[in-house]
Amino acid sequence: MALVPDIRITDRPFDPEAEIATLRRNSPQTGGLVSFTGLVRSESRRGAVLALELEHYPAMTEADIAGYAQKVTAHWPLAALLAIHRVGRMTPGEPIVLVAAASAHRRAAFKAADCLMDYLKSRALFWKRETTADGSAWIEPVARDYQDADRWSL
Amino acid sequence: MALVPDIRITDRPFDPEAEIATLRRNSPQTGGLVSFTGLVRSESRRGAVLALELEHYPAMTEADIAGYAQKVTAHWPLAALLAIHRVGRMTPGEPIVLVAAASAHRRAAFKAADCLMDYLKSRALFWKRETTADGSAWIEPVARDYQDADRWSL
Amino acid sequence: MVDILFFGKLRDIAGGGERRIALSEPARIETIIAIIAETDDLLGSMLADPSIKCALNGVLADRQAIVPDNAELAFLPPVSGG
Amino acid sequence: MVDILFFGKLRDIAGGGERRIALSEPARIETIIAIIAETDDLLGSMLADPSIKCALNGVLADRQAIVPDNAELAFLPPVSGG
Repeated sequence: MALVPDIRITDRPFDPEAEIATLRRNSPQTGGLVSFTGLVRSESRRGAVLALELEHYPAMTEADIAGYAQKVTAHWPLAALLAIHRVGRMTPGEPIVLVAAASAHRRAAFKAADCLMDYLKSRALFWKRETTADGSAWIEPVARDYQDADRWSL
Repeated sequence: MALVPDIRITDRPFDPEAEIATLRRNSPQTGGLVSFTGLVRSESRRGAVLALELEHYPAMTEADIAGYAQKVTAHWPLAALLAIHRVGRMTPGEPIVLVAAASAHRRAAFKAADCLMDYLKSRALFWKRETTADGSAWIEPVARDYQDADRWSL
Repeated sequence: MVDILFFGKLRDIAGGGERRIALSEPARIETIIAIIAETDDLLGSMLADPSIKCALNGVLADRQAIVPDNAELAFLPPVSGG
Repeated sequence: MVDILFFGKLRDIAGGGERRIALSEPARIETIIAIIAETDDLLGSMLADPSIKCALNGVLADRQAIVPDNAELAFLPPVSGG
Protein backbone atom coordinates (compact mmCIF):
# COMPACT_ATOMS: atom_id res chain seq x y z
CA MET A 1 0.00 0.00 0.00
CA ALA A 2 1.43 3.34 -1.03
CA LEU A 3 2.19 5.75 1.75
CA VAL A 4 -0.03 8.82 1.74
CA PRO A 5 1.83 11.85 3.14
CA ASP A 6 0.00 13.79 5.83
CA ILE A 7 0.03 17.44 4.69
CA ARG A 8 -1.78 20.11 6.66
CA ILE A 9 -2.05 23.87 6.48
CA THR A 10 -3.52 25.40 9.59
CA ASP A 11 -4.31 28.89 10.85
CA ARG A 12 -4.14 27.72 14.46
CA PRO A 13 -1.16 27.07 16.72
CA PHE A 14 -0.05 23.44 16.74
CA ASP A 15 2.05 21.35 19.12
CA PRO A 16 5.06 19.98 17.20
CA GLU A 17 6.08 17.45 19.82
CA ALA A 18 2.55 16.08 20.17
CA GLU A 19 2.54 15.55 16.40
CA ILE A 20 5.95 13.87 16.47
CA ALA A 21 4.80 11.61 19.32
CA THR A 22 1.70 10.58 17.37
CA LEU A 23 3.76 9.84 14.29
CA ARG A 24 6.21 7.78 16.35
CA ARG A 25 3.46 5.75 18.01
CA ASN A 26 1.78 5.12 14.66
CA SER A 27 5.01 3.89 13.05
CA PRO A 28 5.99 0.88 15.14
CA GLN A 29 8.05 -0.67 12.33
CA THR A 30 10.17 2.44 12.06
CA GLY A 31 13.86 2.43 12.79
CA GLY A 32 14.04 6.18 13.13
CA LEU A 33 12.23 9.45 12.87
CA VAL A 34 13.64 12.80 11.79
CA SER A 35 11.83 16.05 12.45
CA PHE A 36 12.40 19.69 11.68
CA THR A 37 10.51 22.34 13.62
CA GLY A 38 10.74 25.91 12.37
CA LEU A 39 10.05 28.75 14.78
CA VAL A 40 9.33 32.42 14.27
CA ARG A 41 12.62 34.21 14.89
CA SER A 42 12.79 37.00 17.39
CA GLU A 43 15.49 38.83 15.43
CA SER A 44 15.86 39.44 11.72
CA ARG A 45 18.15 41.57 9.59
CA ARG A 46 15.62 44.34 10.15
CA GLY A 47 15.75 44.15 13.96
CA ALA A 48 13.45 42.73 16.60
CA VAL A 49 10.53 40.89 15.03
CA LEU A 50 7.10 41.83 16.35
CA ALA A 51 5.02 39.54 14.16
CA LEU A 52 5.11 37.31 11.12
CA GLU A 53 2.20 36.81 8.73
CA LEU A 54 2.00 33.84 6.41
CA GLU A 55 -0.37 33.81 3.48
CA HIS A 56 -1.23 30.90 1.19
CA TYR A 57 -3.45 30.16 -1.79
CA PRO A 58 -6.02 27.67 -0.52
CA ALA A 59 -6.88 26.46 -4.02
CA MET A 60 -3.27 25.45 -4.70
CA THR A 61 -0.85 25.43 -1.78
CA GLU A 62 -1.79 22.28 0.08
CA ALA A 63 -2.40 20.25 -3.06
CA ASP A 64 0.92 21.39 -4.51
CA ILE A 65 2.81 20.36 -1.36
CA ALA A 66 0.98 17.03 -1.31
CA GLY A 67 2.09 16.46 -4.89
CA TYR A 68 5.71 17.12 -4.04
CA ALA A 69 5.47 15.01 -0.88
CA GLN A 70 4.31 12.11 -3.05
CA LYS A 71 7.53 12.45 -5.02
CA VAL A 72 9.47 12.39 -1.76
CA THR A 73 7.77 9.17 -0.68
CA ALA A 74 8.47 7.65 -4.09
CA HIS A 75 12.15 8.61 -3.86
CA TRP A 76 13.01 7.31 -0.38
CA PRO A 77 11.66 4.28 1.52
CA LEU A 78 9.54 5.95 4.17
CA ALA A 79 7.11 4.65 6.75
CA ALA A 80 5.51 8.07 7.26
CA LEU A 81 5.83 11.63 6.03
CA LEU A 82 4.21 14.63 7.69
CA ALA A 83 4.22 18.37 7.07
CA ILE A 84 2.25 20.96 9.02
CA HIS A 85 2.51 24.62 8.05
CA ARG A 86 0.98 27.54 9.90
CA VAL A 87 -0.61 30.47 8.09
CA GLY A 88 -1.92 33.71 9.54
CA ARG A 89 -0.36 35.93 12.16
CA MET A 90 2.32 34.58 14.50
CA THR A 91 4.65 35.99 17.13
CA PRO A 92 8.31 35.13 17.84
CA GLY A 93 8.92 31.65 19.23
CA GLU A 94 5.76 30.16 17.75
CA PRO A 95 6.14 27.07 15.56
CA ILE A 96 5.60 27.88 11.88
CA VAL A 97 6.37 24.53 10.34
CA LEU A 98 6.93 20.89 11.20
CA VAL A 99 8.29 18.29 8.85
CA ALA A 100 8.74 14.71 10.03
CA ALA A 101 9.82 11.57 8.22
CA ALA A 102 9.94 8.03 9.59
CA SER A 103 11.87 5.23 7.96
CA ALA A 104 13.61 1.96 8.65
CA HIS A 105 16.64 3.70 7.16
CA ARG A 106 18.13 6.61 9.06
CA ARG A 107 19.59 8.27 5.98
CA ALA A 108 16.28 8.16 4.10
CA ALA A 109 14.48 9.85 7.00
CA PHE A 110 17.08 12.62 7.17
CA LYS A 111 17.06 13.25 3.44
CA ALA A 112 13.30 13.19 3.07
CA ALA A 113 12.75 15.68 5.90
CA ASP A 114 15.55 17.92 4.63
CA CYS A 115 14.24 17.84 1.07
CA LEU A 116 10.59 18.50 1.92
CA MET A 117 11.65 21.35 4.21
CA ASP A 118 13.68 22.93 1.39
CA TYR A 119 10.58 22.75 -0.77
CA LEU A 120 8.43 24.42 1.87
CA LYS A 121 11.02 27.15 2.34
CA SER A 122 11.47 28.27 -1.24
CA ARG A 123 9.05 26.47 -3.57
CA ALA A 124 5.71 26.00 -1.83
CA LEU A 125 3.10 28.73 -2.27
CA PHE A 126 3.51 30.78 0.88
CA TRP A 127 4.11 34.48 1.26
CA LYS A 128 5.66 35.81 4.41
CA ARG A 129 5.49 39.31 5.85
CA GLU A 130 7.59 40.34 8.78
CA THR A 131 6.76 43.25 11.07
CA THR A 132 9.45 45.08 13.01
CA ALA A 133 9.55 48.53 14.57
CA ASP A 134 10.33 49.80 11.04
CA GLY A 135 7.08 48.46 9.64
CA SER A 136 6.21 45.43 7.54
CA ALA A 137 8.17 43.86 4.71
CA TRP A 138 7.62 40.84 2.49
CA ILE A 139 10.41 38.32 2.90
CA GLU A 140 11.80 36.37 -0.03
CA PRO A 141 14.12 33.38 0.19
CA VAL A 142 17.84 34.16 0.18
CA ALA A 143 20.21 32.70 -2.41
CA ARG A 144 21.16 30.00 0.09
CA ASP A 145 17.55 28.78 0.27
CA TYR A 146 17.39 28.36 -3.51
CA GLN A 147 20.75 26.57 -3.50
CA ASP A 148 19.43 24.23 -0.81
CA ALA A 149 16.32 23.42 -2.82
CA ASP A 150 18.39 22.91 -5.98
CA ARG A 151 20.23 20.01 -4.32
CA TRP A 152 17.27 17.71 -4.93
CA SER A 153 15.97 16.37 -8.21
CA LEU A 154 13.04 14.09 -7.54
CA MET B 1 29.66 31.84 25.96
CA ALA B 2 30.52 28.50 24.44
CA LEU B 3 27.63 26.10 24.06
CA VAL B 4 27.92 23.02 26.26
CA PRO B 5 26.28 20.01 24.63
CA ASP B 6 23.84 18.07 26.78
CA ILE B 7 24.95 14.42 26.60
CA ARG B 8 23.22 11.75 28.65
CA ILE B 9 23.42 7.99 28.91
CA THR B 10 20.54 6.46 30.78
CA ASP B 11 19.38 2.99 31.73
CA ARG B 12 15.77 4.17 32.02
CA PRO B 13 13.16 4.83 29.34
CA PHE B 14 13.00 8.44 28.23
CA ASP B 15 10.39 10.53 26.45
CA PRO B 16 11.91 11.91 23.23
CA GLU B 17 9.19 14.44 22.55
CA ALA B 18 9.29 15.83 26.10
CA GLU B 19 13.04 16.35 25.62
CA ILE B 20 12.53 18.02 22.24
CA ALA B 21 9.86 20.29 23.74
CA THR B 22 12.19 21.32 26.57
CA LEU B 23 14.98 22.05 24.12
CA ARG B 24 12.63 24.11 21.96
CA ARG B 25 11.33 26.15 24.89
CA ASN B 26 14.88 26.78 26.13
CA SER B 27 16.06 27.99 22.72
CA PRO B 28 13.85 31.01 22.00
CA GLN B 29 16.39 32.55 19.59
CA THR B 30 16.37 29.43 17.47
CA GLY B 31 15.18 29.43 13.89
CA GLY B 32 14.81 25.68 13.78
CA LEU B 33 15.30 22.41 15.54
CA VAL B 34 16.17 19.05 14.00
CA SER B 35 15.76 15.81 15.89
CA PHE B 36 16.44 12.16 15.23
CA THR B 37 14.74 9.53 17.37
CA GLY B 38 15.95 5.96 16.98
CA LEU B 39 13.63 3.12 17.97
CA VAL B 40 14.23 -0.56 18.64
CA ARG B 41 13.19 -2.33 15.45
CA SER B 42 10.68 -5.12 15.61
CA GLU B 43 12.29 -6.97 12.69
CA SER B 44 15.92 -7.59 11.85
CA ARG B 45 17.74 -9.73 9.30
CA ARG B 46 17.49 -12.50 11.89
CA GLY B 47 13.70 -12.29 12.25
CA ALA B 48 11.39 -10.87 14.88
CA VAL B 49 13.32 -9.02 17.56
CA LEU B 50 12.43 -9.95 21.12
CA ALA B 51 14.88 -7.67 22.91
CA LEU B 52 17.89 -5.45 22.43
CA GLU B 53 20.63 -4.95 25.00
CA LEU B 54 22.96 -2.00 24.90
CA GLU B 55 26.18 -1.96 26.87
CA HIS B 56 28.56 0.94 27.43
CA TYR B 57 31.81 1.64 29.26
CA PRO B 58 30.91 4.16 31.96
CA ALA B 59 34.50 5.34 32.35
CA MET B 60 34.69 6.36 28.70
CA THR B 61 31.47 6.39 26.67
CA GLU B 62 29.75 9.57 27.84
CA ALA B 63 32.97 11.59 28.04
CA ASP B 64 33.97 10.44 24.56
CA ILE B 65 30.59 11.47 23.09
CA ALA B 66 30.78 14.81 24.90
CA GLY B 67 34.21 15.37 23.35
CA TYR B 68 32.88 14.69 19.87
CA ALA B 69 29.78 16.82 20.50
CA GLN B 70 32.09 19.73 21.38
CA LYS B 71 33.64 19.38 17.94
CA VAL B 72 30.15 19.44 16.43
CA THR B 73 29.30 22.67 18.23
CA ALA B 74 32.61 24.18 17.11
CA HIS B 75 31.90 23.21 13.50
CA TRP B 76 28.35 24.53 13.07
CA PRO B 77 26.64 27.56 14.63
CA LEU B 78 24.27 25.89 17.08
CA ALA B 79 22.03 27.22 19.82
CA ALA B 80 21.72 23.79 21.49
CA LEU B 81 22.89 20.22 21.02
CA LEU B 82 21.44 17.23 22.84
CA ALA B 83 22.06 13.49 22.76
CA ILE B 84 20.37 10.91 24.96
CA HIS B 85 21.29 7.24 24.59
CA ARG B 86 19.64 4.31 26.35
CA VAL B 87 21.62 1.39 27.70
CA GLY B 88 20.38 -1.85 29.19
CA ARG B 89 17.55 -4.04 27.98
CA MET B 90 14.89 -2.69 25.62
CA THR B 91 11.99 -4.09 23.64
CA PRO B 92 10.82 -3.24 20.10
CA GLY B 93 9.36 0.22 19.67
CA GLU B 94 11.23 1.72 22.63
CA PRO B 95 13.37 4.81 21.95
CA ILE B 96 17.09 3.99 22.02
CA VAL B 97 18.52 7.32 21.07
CA LEU B 98 17.60 10.96 20.59
CA VAL B 99 19.78 13.57 18.95
CA ALA B 100 18.55 17.16 18.64
CA ALA B 101 20.21 20.29 17.34
CA ALA B 102 18.85 23.83 17.38
CA SER B 103 20.22 26.63 15.27
CA ALA B 104 19.32 29.90 13.62
CA HIS B 105 20.42 28.14 10.42
CA ARG B 106 18.33 25.24 9.19
CA ARG B 107 21.19 23.56 7.36
CA ALA B 108 23.49 23.68 10.40
CA ALA B 109 20.85 22.00 12.56
CA PHE B 110 20.33 19.22 9.99
CA LYS B 111 24.03 18.58 9.55
CA ALA B 112 24.88 18.65 13.25
CA ALA B 113 22.13 16.16 14.14
CA ASP B 114 23.03 13.92 11.21
CA CYS B 115 26.74 14.00 12.06
CA LEU B 116 26.35 13.33 15.77
CA MET B 117 23.93 10.50 15.02
CA ASP B 118 26.47 8.90 12.66
CA TYR B 119 29.01 9.07 15.45
CA LEU B 120 26.67 7.41 17.93
CA LYS B 121 25.87 4.69 15.43
CA SER B 122 29.35 3.54 14.53
CA ARG B 123 31.98 5.35 16.62
CA ALA B 124 30.68 5.82 20.16
CA LEU B 125 31.45 3.07 22.69
CA PHE B 126 28.27 1.05 22.69
CA TRP B 127 27.79 -2.65 22.13
CA LYS B 128 24.47 -3.98 21.02
CA ARG B 129 23.06 -7.47 21.38
CA GLU B 130 19.88 -8.49 19.67
CA THR B 131 17.72 -11.38 20.80
CA THR B 132 15.44 -13.21 18.38
CA ALA B 133 13.85 -16.66 18.48
CA ASP B 134 17.25 -17.95 17.25
CA GLY B 135 19.05 -16.59 20.30
CA SER B 136 21.28 -13.58 20.88
CA ALA B 137 23.84 -12.03 18.57
CA TRP B 138 26.12 -9.00 18.82
CA ILE B 139 25.35 -6.49 16.12
CA GLU B 140 28.09 -4.55 14.37
CA PRO B 141 27.59 -1.55 12.08
CA VAL B 142 27.13 -2.33 8.41
CA ALA B 143 29.40 -0.87 5.70
CA ARG B 144 26.81 1.82 5.08
CA ASP B 145 27.10 3.04 8.68
CA TYR B 146 30.86 3.46 8.36
CA GLN B 147 30.42 5.26 5.04
CA ASP B 148 27.93 7.60 6.68
CA ALA B 149 30.34 8.42 9.51
CA ASP B 150 33.20 8.91 7.05
CA ARG B 151 31.32 11.81 5.44
CA TRP B 152 32.31 14.11 8.29
CA SER B 153 35.72 15.47 9.17
CA LEU B 154 35.45 17.76 12.15
CA MET C 1 -15.96 37.96 -15.56
CA VAL C 2 -12.51 36.96 -14.40
CA ASP C 3 -11.57 36.79 -10.73
CA ILE C 4 -8.05 38.01 -10.20
CA LEU C 5 -6.14 37.14 -7.05
CA PHE C 6 -3.06 38.94 -5.78
CA PHE C 7 -0.72 37.45 -3.17
CA GLY C 8 2.11 38.77 -1.03
CA LYS C 9 3.55 42.10 -2.11
CA LEU C 10 1.14 42.22 -5.08
CA ARG C 11 -1.79 42.34 -2.68
CA ASP C 12 -0.33 45.47 -1.06
CA ILE C 13 0.26 47.17 -4.40
CA ALA C 14 -3.16 46.18 -5.72
CA GLY C 15 -4.76 47.51 -2.56
CA GLY C 16 -6.48 44.19 -1.91
CA GLY C 17 -6.29 40.50 -2.63
CA GLU C 18 -9.10 40.28 -5.17
CA ARG C 19 -10.29 42.14 -8.20
CA ARG C 20 -12.91 41.24 -10.75
CA ILE C 21 -12.74 42.37 -14.32
CA ALA C 22 -15.10 41.93 -17.21
CA LEU C 23 -13.78 40.70 -20.53
CA SER C 24 -15.71 41.23 -23.71
CA GLU C 25 -14.01 38.13 -25.10
CA PRO C 26 -11.46 35.53 -23.86
CA ALA C 27 -7.98 37.10 -23.57
CA ARG C 28 -4.43 36.01 -22.93
CA ILE C 29 -3.00 36.52 -19.44
CA GLU C 30 -0.56 39.06 -20.87
CA THR C 31 -3.48 41.00 -22.29
CA ILE C 32 -5.13 41.11 -18.88
CA ILE C 33 -1.87 42.42 -17.42
CA ALA C 34 -1.90 45.16 -20.06
CA ILE C 35 -5.50 46.04 -19.15
CA ILE C 36 -4.51 46.33 -15.48
CA ALA C 37 -1.50 48.46 -16.42
CA GLU C 38 -3.78 50.97 -18.15
CA THR C 39 -5.22 52.07 -14.80
CA ASP C 40 -2.45 50.96 -12.44
CA ASP C 41 1.00 51.56 -13.78
CA LEU C 42 3.02 50.23 -10.84
CA LEU C 43 0.96 47.06 -10.46
CA GLY C 44 1.07 46.48 -14.20
CA SER C 45 4.84 46.70 -14.35
CA MET C 46 5.17 44.36 -11.37
CA LEU C 47 2.87 41.79 -12.98
CA ALA C 48 4.92 41.99 -16.16
CA ASP C 49 8.05 40.94 -14.26
CA PRO C 50 8.99 37.33 -15.05
CA SER C 51 9.47 36.60 -11.33
CA ILE C 52 5.67 36.69 -11.02
CA LYS C 53 4.04 33.35 -11.80
CA CYS C 54 0.49 33.00 -13.02
CA ALA C 55 -2.06 30.34 -12.15
CA LEU C 56 -5.28 29.77 -14.01
CA ASN C 57 -7.96 27.94 -12.04
CA GLY C 58 -5.34 26.60 -9.66
CA VAL C 59 -2.84 25.45 -12.28
CA LEU C 60 0.37 27.25 -13.21
CA ALA C 61 -0.08 28.83 -16.61
CA ASP C 62 1.96 30.51 -19.29
CA ARG C 63 1.35 34.21 -19.94
CA GLN C 64 0.17 33.33 -23.43
CA ALA C 65 -2.57 31.12 -21.98
CA ILE C 66 -6.12 32.14 -22.82
CA VAL C 67 -8.27 33.07 -19.84
CA PRO C 68 -11.81 31.77 -20.27
CA ASP C 69 -14.84 33.44 -18.81
CA ASN C 70 -15.44 32.79 -15.12
CA ALA C 71 -11.82 31.82 -14.62
CA GLU C 72 -9.78 32.46 -11.49
CA LEU C 73 -6.46 34.06 -12.38
CA ALA C 74 -3.87 34.28 -9.61
CA PHE C 75 -0.63 36.26 -9.65
CA LEU C 76 2.04 34.65 -7.48
CA PRO C 77 5.13 36.63 -6.47
CA PRO C 78 8.27 34.83 -5.23
CA VAL C 79 7.28 32.50 -2.42
CA SER C 80 8.74 32.09 1.03
CA GLY C 81 7.62 29.59 3.60
CA GLY C 82 8.77 28.03 6.84
CA MET D 1 47.11 -6.22 39.88
CA VAL D 2 45.50 -5.22 36.61
CA ASP D 3 41.73 -5.03 36.16
CA ILE D 4 40.74 -6.23 32.74
CA LEU D 5 37.37 -5.35 31.25
CA PHE D 6 35.70 -7.13 28.35
CA PHE D 7 32.83 -5.63 26.39
CA GLY D 8 30.36 -6.95 23.85
CA LYS D 9 31.22 -10.28 22.28
CA LEU D 10 34.46 -10.43 24.28
CA ARG D 11 32.47 -10.56 27.50
CA ASP D 12 30.66 -13.65 26.26
CA ILE D 13 33.89 -15.38 25.24
CA ALA D 14 35.64 -14.40 28.47
CA GLY D 15 32.71 -15.73 30.48
CA GLY D 16 32.30 -12.41 32.25
CA GLY D 17 33.00 -8.72 31.96
CA GLU D 18 35.89 -8.50 34.41
CA ARG D 19 39.04 -10.35 35.21
CA ARG D 20 41.92 -9.47 37.49
CA ILE D 21 45.44 -10.63 36.85
CA ALA D 22 48.62 -10.20 38.82
CA LEU D 23 51.73 -8.97 37.05
CA SER D 24 55.19 -9.51 38.56
CA GLU D 25 56.31 -6.40 36.69
CA PRO D 26 54.76 -3.80 34.34
CA ALA D 27 54.01 -5.36 30.94
CA ARG D 28 52.91 -4.25 27.50
CA ILE D 29 49.26 -4.78 26.52
CA GLU D 30 50.35 -7.31 23.91
CA THR D 31 52.14 -9.27 26.61
CA ILE D 32 48.97 -9.37 28.70
CA ILE D 33 47.10 -10.67 25.66
CA ALA D 34 49.71 -13.42 25.36
CA ILE D 35 49.26 -14.29 29.02
CA ILE D 36 45.51 -14.56 28.54
CA ALA D 37 46.03 -16.70 25.43
CA GLU D 38 48.03 -19.24 27.46
CA THR D 39 44.91 -20.32 29.33
CA ASP D 40 42.22 -19.20 26.90
CA ASP D 41 43.10 -19.81 23.31
CA LEU D 42 39.92 -18.46 21.67
CA LEU D 43 39.81 -15.28 23.77
CA GLY D 44 43.52 -14.73 23.18
CA SER D 45 43.17 -14.95 19.42
CA MET D 46 40.17 -12.60 19.48
CA LEU D 47 42.06 -10.02 21.53
CA ALA D 48 44.98 -10.23 19.10
CA ASP D 49 42.68 -9.17 16.25
CA PRO D 50 43.35 -5.57 15.20
CA SER D 51 39.61 -4.83 15.20
CA ILE D 52 39.79 -4.91 19.01
CA LYS D 53 40.78 -1.58 20.53
CA CYS D 54 42.45 -1.22 23.89
CA ALA D 55 41.94 1.43 26.55
CA LEU D 56 44.20 1.99 29.51
CA ASN D 57 42.60 3.84 32.43
CA GLY D 58 39.92 5.18 30.14
CA VAL D 59 42.17 6.32 27.30
CA LEU D 60 42.68 4.52 24.00
CA ALA D 61 46.12 2.93 24.00
CA ASP D 62 48.50 1.25 21.63
CA ARG D 63 49.23 -2.45 22.13
CA GLN D 64 52.84 -1.57 22.86
CA ALA D 65 51.74 0.62 25.77
CA ILE D 66 53.05 -0.40 29.19
CA VAL D 67 50.36 -1.35 31.70
CA PRO D 68 51.24 -0.03 35.15
CA ASP D 69 50.21 -1.71 38.36
CA ASN D 70 46.59 -1.07 39.43
CA ALA D 71 45.64 -0.07 35.89
CA GLU D 72 42.28 -0.71 34.27
CA LEU D 73 42.72 -2.31 30.87
CA ALA D 74 39.62 -2.50 28.67
CA PHE D 75 39.22 -4.46 25.45
CA LEU D 76 36.73 -2.86 23.09
CA PRO D 77 35.33 -4.83 20.15
CA PRO D 78 33.73 -3.02 17.19
CA VAL D 79 31.08 -0.71 18.55
CA SER D 80 27.45 -0.27 17.53
CA GLY D 81 25.04 2.24 18.97
CA GLY D 82 21.64 3.79 18.27
